[in-house]
Amino acid sequence: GKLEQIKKDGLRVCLEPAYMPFEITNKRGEIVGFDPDLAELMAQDLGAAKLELVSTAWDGIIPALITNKCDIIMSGMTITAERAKTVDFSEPYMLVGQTVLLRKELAGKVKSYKDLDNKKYKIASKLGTTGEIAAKKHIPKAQYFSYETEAEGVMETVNGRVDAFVYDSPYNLVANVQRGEGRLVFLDEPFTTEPIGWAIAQGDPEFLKAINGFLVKIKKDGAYVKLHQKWFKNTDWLQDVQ
Amino acid sequence: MSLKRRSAQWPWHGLLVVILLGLAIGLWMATKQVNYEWRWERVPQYFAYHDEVAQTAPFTGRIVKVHPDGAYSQVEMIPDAGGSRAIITVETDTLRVADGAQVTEDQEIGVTRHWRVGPLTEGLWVTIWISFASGFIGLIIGLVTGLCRISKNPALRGLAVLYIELIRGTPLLVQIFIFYFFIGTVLNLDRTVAGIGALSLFVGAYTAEIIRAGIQSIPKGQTEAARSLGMSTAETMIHIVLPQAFKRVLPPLAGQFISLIKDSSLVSVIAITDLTKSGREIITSSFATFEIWFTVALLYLLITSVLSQLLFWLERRFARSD
Amino acid sequence: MSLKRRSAQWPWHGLLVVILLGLAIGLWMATKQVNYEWRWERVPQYFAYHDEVAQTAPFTGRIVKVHPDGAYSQVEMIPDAGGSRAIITVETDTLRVADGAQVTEDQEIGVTRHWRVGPLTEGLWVTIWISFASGFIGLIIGLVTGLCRISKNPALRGLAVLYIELIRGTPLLVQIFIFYFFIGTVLNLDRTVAGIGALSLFVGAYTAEIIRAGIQSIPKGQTEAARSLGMSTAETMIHIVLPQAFKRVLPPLAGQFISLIKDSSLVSVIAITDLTKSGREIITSSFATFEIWFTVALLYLLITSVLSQLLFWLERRFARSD
Amino acid sequence: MIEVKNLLKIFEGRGQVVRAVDDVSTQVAKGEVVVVIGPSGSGKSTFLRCLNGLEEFDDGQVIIDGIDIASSATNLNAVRREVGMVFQHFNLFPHKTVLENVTLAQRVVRKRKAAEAKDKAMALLTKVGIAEKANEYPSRLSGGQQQRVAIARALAMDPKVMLFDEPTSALDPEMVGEVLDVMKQLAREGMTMAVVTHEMGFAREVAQRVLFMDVGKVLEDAPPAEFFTAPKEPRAQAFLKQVL
Amino acid sequence: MIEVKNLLKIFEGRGQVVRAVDDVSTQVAKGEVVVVIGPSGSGKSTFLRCLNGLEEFDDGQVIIDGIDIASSATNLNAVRREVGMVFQHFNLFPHKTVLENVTLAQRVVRKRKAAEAKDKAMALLTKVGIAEKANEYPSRLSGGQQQRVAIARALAMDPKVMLFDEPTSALDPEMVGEVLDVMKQLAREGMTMAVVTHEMGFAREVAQRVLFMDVGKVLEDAPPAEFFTAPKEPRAQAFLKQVL
Ligand SMILES: Nc1ncnc2c1ncn2[C@@H]1O[C@H](COP(=O)(O)OP(=O)(O)OP(=O)(O)O)[C@@H](O)[C@H]1O
Ligand SMILES: Nc1ncnc2c1ncn2[C@@H]1O[C@H](COP(=O)(O)OP(=O)(O)OP(=O)(O)O)[C@@H](O)[C@H]1O
Ligand SMILES: [Mg+2]
Ligand SMILES: [Mg+2]
Repeated sequence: GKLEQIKKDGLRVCLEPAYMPFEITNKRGEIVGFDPDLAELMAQDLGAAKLELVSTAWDGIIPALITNKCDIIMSGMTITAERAKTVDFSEPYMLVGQTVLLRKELAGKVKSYKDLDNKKYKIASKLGTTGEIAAKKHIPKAQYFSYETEAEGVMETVNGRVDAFVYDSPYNLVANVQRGEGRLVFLDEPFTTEPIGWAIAQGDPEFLKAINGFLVKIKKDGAYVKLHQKWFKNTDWLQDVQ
Repeated sequence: MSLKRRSAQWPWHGLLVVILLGLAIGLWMATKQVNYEWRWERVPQYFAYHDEVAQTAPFTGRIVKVHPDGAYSQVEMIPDAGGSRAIITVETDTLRVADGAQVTEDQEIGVTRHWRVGPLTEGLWVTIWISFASGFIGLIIGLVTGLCRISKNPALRGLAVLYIELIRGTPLLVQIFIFYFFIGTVLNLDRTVAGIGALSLFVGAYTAEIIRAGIQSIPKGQTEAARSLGMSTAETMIHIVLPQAFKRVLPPLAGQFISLIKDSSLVSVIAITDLTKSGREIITSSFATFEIWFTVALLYLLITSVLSQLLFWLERRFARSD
Repeated sequence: MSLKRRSAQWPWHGLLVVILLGLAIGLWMATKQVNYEWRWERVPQYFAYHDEVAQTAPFTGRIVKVHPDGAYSQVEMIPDAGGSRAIITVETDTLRVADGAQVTEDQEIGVTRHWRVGPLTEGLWVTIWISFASGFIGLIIGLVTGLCRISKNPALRGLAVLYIELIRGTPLLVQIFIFYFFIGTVLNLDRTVAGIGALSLFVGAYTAEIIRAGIQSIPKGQTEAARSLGMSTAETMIHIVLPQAFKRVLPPLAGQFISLIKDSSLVSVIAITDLTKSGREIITSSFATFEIWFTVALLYLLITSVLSQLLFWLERRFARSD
Repeated sequence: MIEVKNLLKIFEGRGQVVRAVDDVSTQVAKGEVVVVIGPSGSGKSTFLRCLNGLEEFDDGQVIIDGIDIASSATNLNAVRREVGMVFQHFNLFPHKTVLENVTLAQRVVRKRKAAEAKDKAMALLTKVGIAEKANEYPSRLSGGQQQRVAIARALAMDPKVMLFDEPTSALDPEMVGEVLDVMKQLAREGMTMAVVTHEMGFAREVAQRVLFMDVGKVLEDAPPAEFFTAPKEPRAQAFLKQVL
Repeated sequence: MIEVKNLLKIFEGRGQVVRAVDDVSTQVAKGEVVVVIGPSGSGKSTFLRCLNGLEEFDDGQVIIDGIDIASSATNLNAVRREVGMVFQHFNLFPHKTVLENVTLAQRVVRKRKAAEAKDKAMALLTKVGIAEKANEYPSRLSGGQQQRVAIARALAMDPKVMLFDEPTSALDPEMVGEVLDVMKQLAREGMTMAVVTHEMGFAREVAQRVLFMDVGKVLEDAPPAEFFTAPKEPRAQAFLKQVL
């Protein structure tokens, strides 16, 4: 089974390092973040020979899992029913919500995501993310544009060519600090709750059980809290990244 | 052996068929081996789907009569507040009211169904029209630049060389990026305009080189004959050189245009939803990765083969004077 | 006027310089207008950075003596448990121990600093080597396919045409995708191998057409002269046609190769981090969007201009026999 | 009609300098036929091309019908339409039919009406004996036929002078005659002509003067009777021995 | 040496069928020089090209030195090296020096050692009077020089028969002589030759027989003295009137 193979050959984790602070490349080109740290722990827990972080473009991440190019996706992936038809998800290891970064001229005029639900507004998110799904679902009347990376969406909002950028709160927090001060308004109240989970190929209950067990274990022994502190409550890691 | 023997060709054609069959079977086996559940039935809906539009009562009132009329029914209503009657058409099998029923404003009476184009069709359309628009503008840019490139004026020549080298030396992705986020922001360009602009500039540089080569491939004797008849440089270009060059540049231009169709997918970086991007959007929601990619590839193949056919036809037309 | 007058060229060159300056100023103004904070100082570290490696005690023991030696210091240690001494070299300004100090195993004694290549340099390297590898293999594929394309055997010709049309008609992205996830899975290929394979197949189809055109551009008289001397078809190809064709296909081949360098960025979809991908990764972490894109464009421009120079030099060498 | 004074044309390239036309002075009177002969590379073509400004020359003067083509005030295109030129390789426009070849410049340069140009063209094609091919493309014609079309094309501009650069040397032997016949007829009609040719028979029969060129210089300038029987220059003697 | 029986060669294309060589039978004895003349398009080149298998023919037999080249057992490459061919446009290999042009086939086809091939090449280049250009590229040579190299290249294979297809018609008149001189010398040395040419002087002086072709058929086959003074066929008479 998969577990034996991981013990023998190591754990291969697919992720796209473009999702702060879940996974990101640092100055040296190494992949760091919440997920890589969890992957490290998981590899130890599963007794893997080694850990390999495979940086995969988002387009290729599901095929890579299906065709056994990696054992697990740990890339801040939101659990949706549609996706669950193709892959098996672990129990959610985190909940995030969508928030809005607003062009500063709209400060006061738009107080919540609901005010954006109007034909005259242009909103943006990243291609293929739950930000996109949420934007289309909860703000259906606004004109929607999807960008390849978050950075472009944020930049467009700063330049005032779209009115709002809809994305996960952890990312928007950092983006607002980095690019937004004085140019953006951060509506930090999440308007959705999305479970984030790890994905594995279908049909391996044993492996699924093992990773769920791992999740329970780290939540109990405090390792999870420690990492959560490091990546979500602190910004020390930004030094290493920029 | 020098005697011509009409050796039978069909064994070779047979072999070709066998090889192709072998490849097809190999591919099919491969799909079996990959642990993937094929759901082709999901694909058609992305081309066109049956949309249901709810038909609601325009006012609070009473149903006077339902006139069934085959698949559709006309529902005749009269407002409680008085005024003129209204007729609402719905599909008979979705009818939710009967004669004499009392309905309130916005109450659903039934639905009508319409065919809507799906995202793949829309993406295909965007790809085609963006490619054609930028192909056309790029042709003009290329023509002008190509002429500048061989002009005797060093300023024109220098600018043309610089433009061509700059464009050919950098990735299109970066060009679209800079064009939109930079020049586009300054000039306040719409994203479609910026996308077409960047693609035109890109394809223009390649076209310029093709046109330059085409012009230079026309024998010098042609220009000399025209000049010796008293034609000016411009007249010589228009009447003698360009028409002949056109025939020669047609195949490389067509190749370039086919490339453009595929390269145009990079405009997705500035949030234009072309064929590739709609494919990707569908994949991220449905995860029907391989089905969609195969479909997208087939659609591209379709456009490019239609173009190849067109080129073939054009070339045959032009061969008249050979 | 038909008398040759060496009209002064420098006013035109002057004009060219003025226009370029104007463009540069325009661009600079544009950057001002875009609401963007430039942080160029962040870029160099992505090429190379100074890495600190902590030097730790190999065992629990005592520092016998620190020998300062300019920027570095040699720390001499003796183990408590007995055994031979050890010498550890650290940077003097980071020295954390003094003569006679007691240290435990793995305690940090100081650091050494090394220059490391950063992600941009690594990406550049991946781009270059993947392009060269697949360019080379593609050339071989193209040569074989090009020869099949003009062969008299219908099976070979049919296969060649099919391969060329299929590859040229579909987007490279889809090809890489299918090659890696399908064929790669079945044959259990490494991702680099699959990436190079897909790129080779891609560029091979274009190369085949270039080589076919090159061979067909060699006058028939050359083949006839060689055949009438008693050379076989193969000998004629090798000694007469291909060497002459090579000279003619060099420019389009170089153009194709330059395209390949840029197209190779699509391998990022199968988890190969090339120049474009590293650029994008850096952008997501550093937010230095424009700085990085400009740098990446410049790097591509650098590779392609070096190649153009090389082509120019090669062409001059081959012009010897004209 | 044509006056050439101290014409100098230098080609530079690949590190070598060729004085293709080296201080040539001569003149061609109205109605005169001058034949230029000389070994390959002696500058005959270059000399002829200087006469209608197809080559920019480095020094000297060329005066056509009173107009100095070296002067910066001269509109070269206007001069060129007065000077017809026929090339060794015909240079017909392959994308146009025979008729279009002959009418195109009339309409573009002389601004003639379509009907007028066509009438003129058909008259000339009849004259050179090729009217029945008017709607063919040049590629369907034999070399001799193509060259006759080229002559008709040049004549259609009503030139005052005709220049011929080896008009028969790319032709099969049986076709040489038909082209020479057309040229002889032109000469009889009083056309001013400068002809570069290797056809000594033509020179003897038609030319008023023969110019012998070598390494860019005109070495002899004599009536054909004199030139062919008693050339003065040793180089001309050697050349005639080779060719005859 | 060469025997041709009922040779038939048909070209099909663009909807028209051309019988380029139409039931030709003839033979060339060892040491004989045969000149083929005829109007353009009469099938002279095609006939010559059938002799060394450069064209696949549709019917008939060509027997070279006892070997039937139409037989499927024949190795055409082996036959071809016994039959030298010289083309109208020289077809030298532009990427090789003159010396390499002459040595290449010796080494590739005859498998000679470099030194041997070079000695042979230099001897032949000396014979055709062009040894001093051995290390030049063909593009630097005049037409006459190129054609002489082409002859040396063919001779280097020690052919038993030499075929010439209008070897002088792409040359400037002054260069015709030098090429014809080489060919005359070859004939004197006893080489079997079939020559398509428009040089009637050469035919008169060297040929044992003249073949006159028209529309693919050999209409006359006579010694030159007879052919030039009293051609029997009206078409031959008309042709000679045009050309002489
Ligand atoms: N465009 C050119 N560039 C450089 N040199 C040239 C050019 N055209 C001609 N020449 C040189 O000028 C000289 C005269 O050439 P020209 O063509 O006028 O001779 P020609 O007498 O017409 O010879 P031919 O009988 O071969 O046509 C030659 O040495 C030739 O190499
Ligand atoms: N490859 C070909 N395809 C079709 N027709 C051809 C081909 N080669 C020659 N022909 C035709 O065959 C006939 C004989 O041609 P060939 O070249 O043998 O004549 P020729 O006597 O050598 O003429 P020339 O004196 O012009 O060289 C011509 O009508 C020609 O159009
Ligand atoms: Mg000339
Ligand atoms: Mg011939």
